[in-house]
Amino acid sequence: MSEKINYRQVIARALADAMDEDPTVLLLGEDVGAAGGAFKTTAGLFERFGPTRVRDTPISEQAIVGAALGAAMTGLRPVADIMFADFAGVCFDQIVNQVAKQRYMSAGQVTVPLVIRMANGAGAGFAAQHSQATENWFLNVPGLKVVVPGTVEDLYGLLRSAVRDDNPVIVCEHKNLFALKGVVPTGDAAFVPIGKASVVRRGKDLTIVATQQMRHRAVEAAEMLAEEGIEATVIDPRTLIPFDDATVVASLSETSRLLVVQESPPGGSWGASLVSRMVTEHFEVFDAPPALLSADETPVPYAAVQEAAWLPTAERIADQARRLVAY
Amino acid sequence: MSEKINYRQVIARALADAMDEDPTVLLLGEDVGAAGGAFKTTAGLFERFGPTRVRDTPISEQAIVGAALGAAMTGLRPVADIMFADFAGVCFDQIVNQVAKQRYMSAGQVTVPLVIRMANGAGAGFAAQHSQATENWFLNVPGLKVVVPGTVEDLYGLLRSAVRDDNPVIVCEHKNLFALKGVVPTGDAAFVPIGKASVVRRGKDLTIVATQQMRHRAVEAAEMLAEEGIEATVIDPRTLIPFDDATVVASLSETSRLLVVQESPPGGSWGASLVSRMVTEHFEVFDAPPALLSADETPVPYAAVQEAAWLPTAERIADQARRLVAY
Amino acid sequence: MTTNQERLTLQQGAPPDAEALLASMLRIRLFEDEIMGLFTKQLVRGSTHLCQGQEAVTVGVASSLRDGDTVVCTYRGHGAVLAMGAELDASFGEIMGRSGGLCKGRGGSMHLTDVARGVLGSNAIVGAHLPIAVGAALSAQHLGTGAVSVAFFGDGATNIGAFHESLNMAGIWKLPVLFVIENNQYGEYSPIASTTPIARLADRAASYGMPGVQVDGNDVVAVREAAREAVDRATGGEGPTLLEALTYRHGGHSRADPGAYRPPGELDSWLERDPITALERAMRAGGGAAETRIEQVREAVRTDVAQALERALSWPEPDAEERFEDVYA
Amino acid sequence: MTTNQERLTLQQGAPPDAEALLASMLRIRLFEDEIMGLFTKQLVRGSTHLCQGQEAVTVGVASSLRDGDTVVCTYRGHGAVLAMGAELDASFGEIMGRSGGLCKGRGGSMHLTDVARGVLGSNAIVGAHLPIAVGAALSAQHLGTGAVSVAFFGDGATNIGAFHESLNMAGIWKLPVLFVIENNQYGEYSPIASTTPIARLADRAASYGMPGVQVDGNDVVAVREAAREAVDRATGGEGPTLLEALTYRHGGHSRADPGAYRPPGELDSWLERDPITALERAMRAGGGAAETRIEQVREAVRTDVAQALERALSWPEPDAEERFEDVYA
Ligand SMILES: Cc1ncc(C[n+]2csc(CCOP(=O)(O)OP(=O)(O)O)c2C)c(N)n1
Ligand SMILES: Cc1ncc(C[n+]2csc(CCOP(=O)(O)OP(=O)(O)O)c2C)c(N)n1
Ligand SMILES: [Mg+2]
Ligand SMILES: [Mg+2]
Repeated sequence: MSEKINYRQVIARALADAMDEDPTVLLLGEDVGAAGGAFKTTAGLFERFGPTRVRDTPISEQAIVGAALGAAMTGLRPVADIMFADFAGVCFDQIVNQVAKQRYMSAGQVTVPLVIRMANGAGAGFAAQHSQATENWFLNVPGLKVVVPGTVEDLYGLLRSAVRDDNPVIVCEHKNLFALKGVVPTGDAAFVPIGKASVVRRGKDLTIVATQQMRHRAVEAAEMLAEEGIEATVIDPRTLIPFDDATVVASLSETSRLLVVQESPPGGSWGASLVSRMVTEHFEVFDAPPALLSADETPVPYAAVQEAAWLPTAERIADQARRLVAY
Repeated sequence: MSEKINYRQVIARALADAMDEDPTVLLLGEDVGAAGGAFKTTAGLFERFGPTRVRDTPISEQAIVGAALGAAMTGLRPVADIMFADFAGVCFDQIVNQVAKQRYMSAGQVTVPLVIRMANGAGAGFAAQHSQATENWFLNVPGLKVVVPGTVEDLYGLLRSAVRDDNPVIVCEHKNLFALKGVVPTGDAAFVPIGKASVVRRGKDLTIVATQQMRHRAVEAAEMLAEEGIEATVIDPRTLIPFDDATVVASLSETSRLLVVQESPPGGSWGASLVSRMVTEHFEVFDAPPALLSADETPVPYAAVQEAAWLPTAERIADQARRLVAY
Repeated sequence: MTTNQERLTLQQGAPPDAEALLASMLRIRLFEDEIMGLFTKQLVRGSTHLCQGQEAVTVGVASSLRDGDTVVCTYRGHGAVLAMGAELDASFGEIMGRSGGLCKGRGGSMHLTDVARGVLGSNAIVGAHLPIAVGAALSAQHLGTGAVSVAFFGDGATNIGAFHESLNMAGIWKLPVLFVIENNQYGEYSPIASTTPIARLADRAASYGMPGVQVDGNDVVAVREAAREAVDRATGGEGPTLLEALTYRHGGHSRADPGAYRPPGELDSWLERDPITALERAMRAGGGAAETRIEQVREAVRTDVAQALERALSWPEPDAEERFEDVYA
Repeated sequence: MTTNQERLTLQQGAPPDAEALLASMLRIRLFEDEIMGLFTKQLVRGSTHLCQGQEAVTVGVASSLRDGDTVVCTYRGHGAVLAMGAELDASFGEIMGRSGGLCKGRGGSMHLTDVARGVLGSNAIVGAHLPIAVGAALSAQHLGTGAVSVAFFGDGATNIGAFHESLNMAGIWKLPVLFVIENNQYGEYSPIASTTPIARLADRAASYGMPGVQVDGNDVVAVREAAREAVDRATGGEGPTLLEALTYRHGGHSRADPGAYRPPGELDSWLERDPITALERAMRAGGGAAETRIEQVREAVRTDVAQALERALSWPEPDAEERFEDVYA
């Protein structure tokens, strides 16, 4: 399959391939079936796998996640879809107190091979309750894995790995990347290991770490910088839990300058957590203060100019990088 | 009132004083009334203020927080009690998507003078679902204030300030400090401003930042260190949002060594967020790598030896401090 | 359980204030038609959820309310907000993210709020505003204002936890709340029967010790009558009511959803029961130069909507720096 | 709605397996009595929630289940776990945080889990295990195992959102679930009537298109009969049942709660209806040297419990380093 496919369509492909591979894989969520998903990310699966493997649910996220958990504990590999990631709020107990802890509390008596899909992120005008980078809500909760694919290839590969994983994996699909195109390799080459970062671009002057939408803006910024003779390494961690620190450290040992870019406020974020780990464990590598470029400390505003300003832009990333290199 | 009172009893006193001061203050939560609270923290209020101002609710945290929000938007100053802080999971949407955002989304048309009380923290053998440092769950959500009083005086003073505040304030009452004793000053002197740290102890060699249970262990550690001639400053931020960075920076400019101690895993924590802000904004002050001493990256285990080992101890704080000073 | 047998409906003829009701419903209809156009012109960001066909529910309920009563509604709330009297231009402006919008452009289509008119907010999380409505009623009861709190929500919302907790709390405290189900037969794309094991949603009231009333949601008079009874119960200290209004959305769930999942003929049969046509039919049956009166109302509303849109389009975007305002008081 | 009029009860006499039922209930009673003692001796950390007086509910339901059926319960779940056959020593051990505990001491009193016996877990978040039970039933239906999924929960839990969402989902998908309300009349300290506007909780089943059955929860035979009907419905593809068992907890909510909030005489009247005494009375009425058989059972259980506790007390605490295990598979 070497034809191009977009970030939206590749989800259905990955799920179809996973369902072909394993009859215990089952999808559930609001309108994932007959309608093909609120974002059309499950289009065609209902027709192909039928109503028992692709289940339309009531508007009941606690029951969706909890039922998926119970099913995962008893022989199935459910993939639960909670649509907009912000809806993790209504089923937060199920995710952090139930899904994340059942195995630990039972001392390993139960296994939870569960995938929870959610569309995260800002930039598309969905306003304060439909635009959050909720991947940051799960960082303080051991027992979960969290992946944040930023390309078509990574989305396919990580979603396949997530379904095969015997642990709960939260898959954040960035709603502002649905039109992004790519080509998925065939066979096992298509699997992307959970917990492995990808070095998108190599440069000796500084290390920029960013995910999803920000990863693409970071690359844009790196290209602007290149024209000025500043060579940036761009790393996309792809997974937030467990985080691939090694790849970042390896790069820092060359560049000794770190710029983390994220589309959420700084408090309690993965970016702040990364900066903290790097300076507490690798202080010596730094020739300049690490930088964390975040979104504003406000809810996501609706107006176009305001949401645009709320998110870090390629220009601001480049500016921050220049200051860092000039330090 | 100069007689001693404990951390548990001072809550009812603060609430009673607030209710005397303002007739629009009303309490609601499970068993806060006739029973005087699951932790007996509202003992006597039902008898004194009656069932309409001290309301026993059904087991419905979404309705408790949401009703408190709606009441706050329409003329009351509700104090909602959700008992164990872990139950914030079942009403997380109400807290992060509703309470935190109503004012912003309406461009200031509504004001939310609301207090949400919860008993956080580990160490008392309540296991994985009743012991979390949930203050870390709210850090990435602008619109909330979060206070974490560690003494009787701070609990009284911050709770009074929280009730007077026109914003939503989450008050975390550490369930392992209930027996702690103290004396509450009278009058306005008793009010503790939200957003102001307290310097518990002054020393020139390093700065230890810790809250609640860990603050007391930090002081213990500081005393051990003093006997070895190491003088530590101990800062209790008391408020996590907004955080009093200035007090920490002022101390660092003398000590240039930072040790943050917390009783949660490091990912997405207030400690990691603080370390990140300090190094990105005040890199020059550091003569040694900042250190973050956290709890283990696991759910809270039940067995005594395991929970004890899970939490940072005074000994481990002192060891970490020694390494830092020796750096 | 109360039924609406004996209750006044359009069958008994158009009410004295028919023209006001007609104007209010038309105002919503034409407003939503314009929003659809603005969305396709990409002047509306994200998503938008329209309510053409459901106007009699919000207008009927709103016409039963008094000053001081409050309303919370959903992302499909333009109708409720306008029915409460929100300005057309400020509503257009908000949905287009303009400085003159109800929320200065910060909220958008799903978050129209107009506290001055009793609209505490429009919520984009299904069911999340029901507890807020309970809280507004708690204030009314505690402060003795006599105000009633209304929550509009959809059929699908009756399956989410917040619905259950809210009705139970309002029931046990006998709070003055009207829980109004705008049963338009579908969630996003799922027919309610595919997600809910009972047909009559009003019956869920029995779990909370409150009356459950089902009413023709396309009959503005029937809705108002049922709402008045509920308001009387609420103000009389008898507590909340669950009011199920049977209606239909003429358009899709959101954005450009063509509603292909709807069985052939279904839309047509509901178009025949269009709430606006129904009221006009009753007015005509009443004679009295109805035709001219109707045309005058239509003309006036058309002009208002057109001029309001023009004003809103002339407004600038808000200042980007304003995004930092109102996070805290 | 089904009622339990015609259903077999202890009135018709003790069942053939009376001794087994008696042993199972006594096992729970004596176990809980010991836990109370261990708690006051500070050998149990945090809190513990006992179920003396409620034994007929869990034993009655468990006795209607087959291999492969699964159970989830609450922090007040010692009875359910023991009724499913968990070892006494491993249960004691877990509650004391010993290495030999069901969960190696990592879970504690509120999280007893014994998957080998069908106990998927005990939950400390009210209502949170109901969706999990729905999921276990989904597996059973999807994989065609014929297994039934049981969720035990309290009266107060019927007011939380997860209850509503779980019953609705199980209802629409006709999943093989038994939702068993252990109605012991109180939440923590609040009488159910103070938090719930209806008296008969089983009636809430009507909102989900499933039968709601109320049964004497202190009559082990009546409970088993009602459970069997529900199991038959579930395995017959007819879907879930809401079973409300009326019972009472002899002790307080947790720890050292003296239960002072209970009206005088209430406890006594329930003690007269003690489920264990009730079964023994029926056995005696049946004659056949009942007295000796009862004494033999009592003696055997006493010995089992005493020896199990002794073993558990002899177990070491787990290794502190084990706390890092089982976070991930
Ligand atoms: C908690 C939550 N879950 C899911 C959604 C996505 N969603 C938006 S509208 C909708 C359908 C709601 O149906 P209904 O309650 O009948 O209201 P209607 O849109 O028909 O007016 C859904 C599922 C949401 N906004 N919030
Ligand atoms: C979500 C949640 N809210 C509150 C609590 C605290 N709590 C523990 S037991 C209990 C009472 C439960 O009453 P009921 O459901 O009747 O069960 P019972 O304890 O009587 O068996 C409460 C409120 C909790 N554990 N979880
Ligand atoms: Mg609908
Ligand atoms: Mg109970």
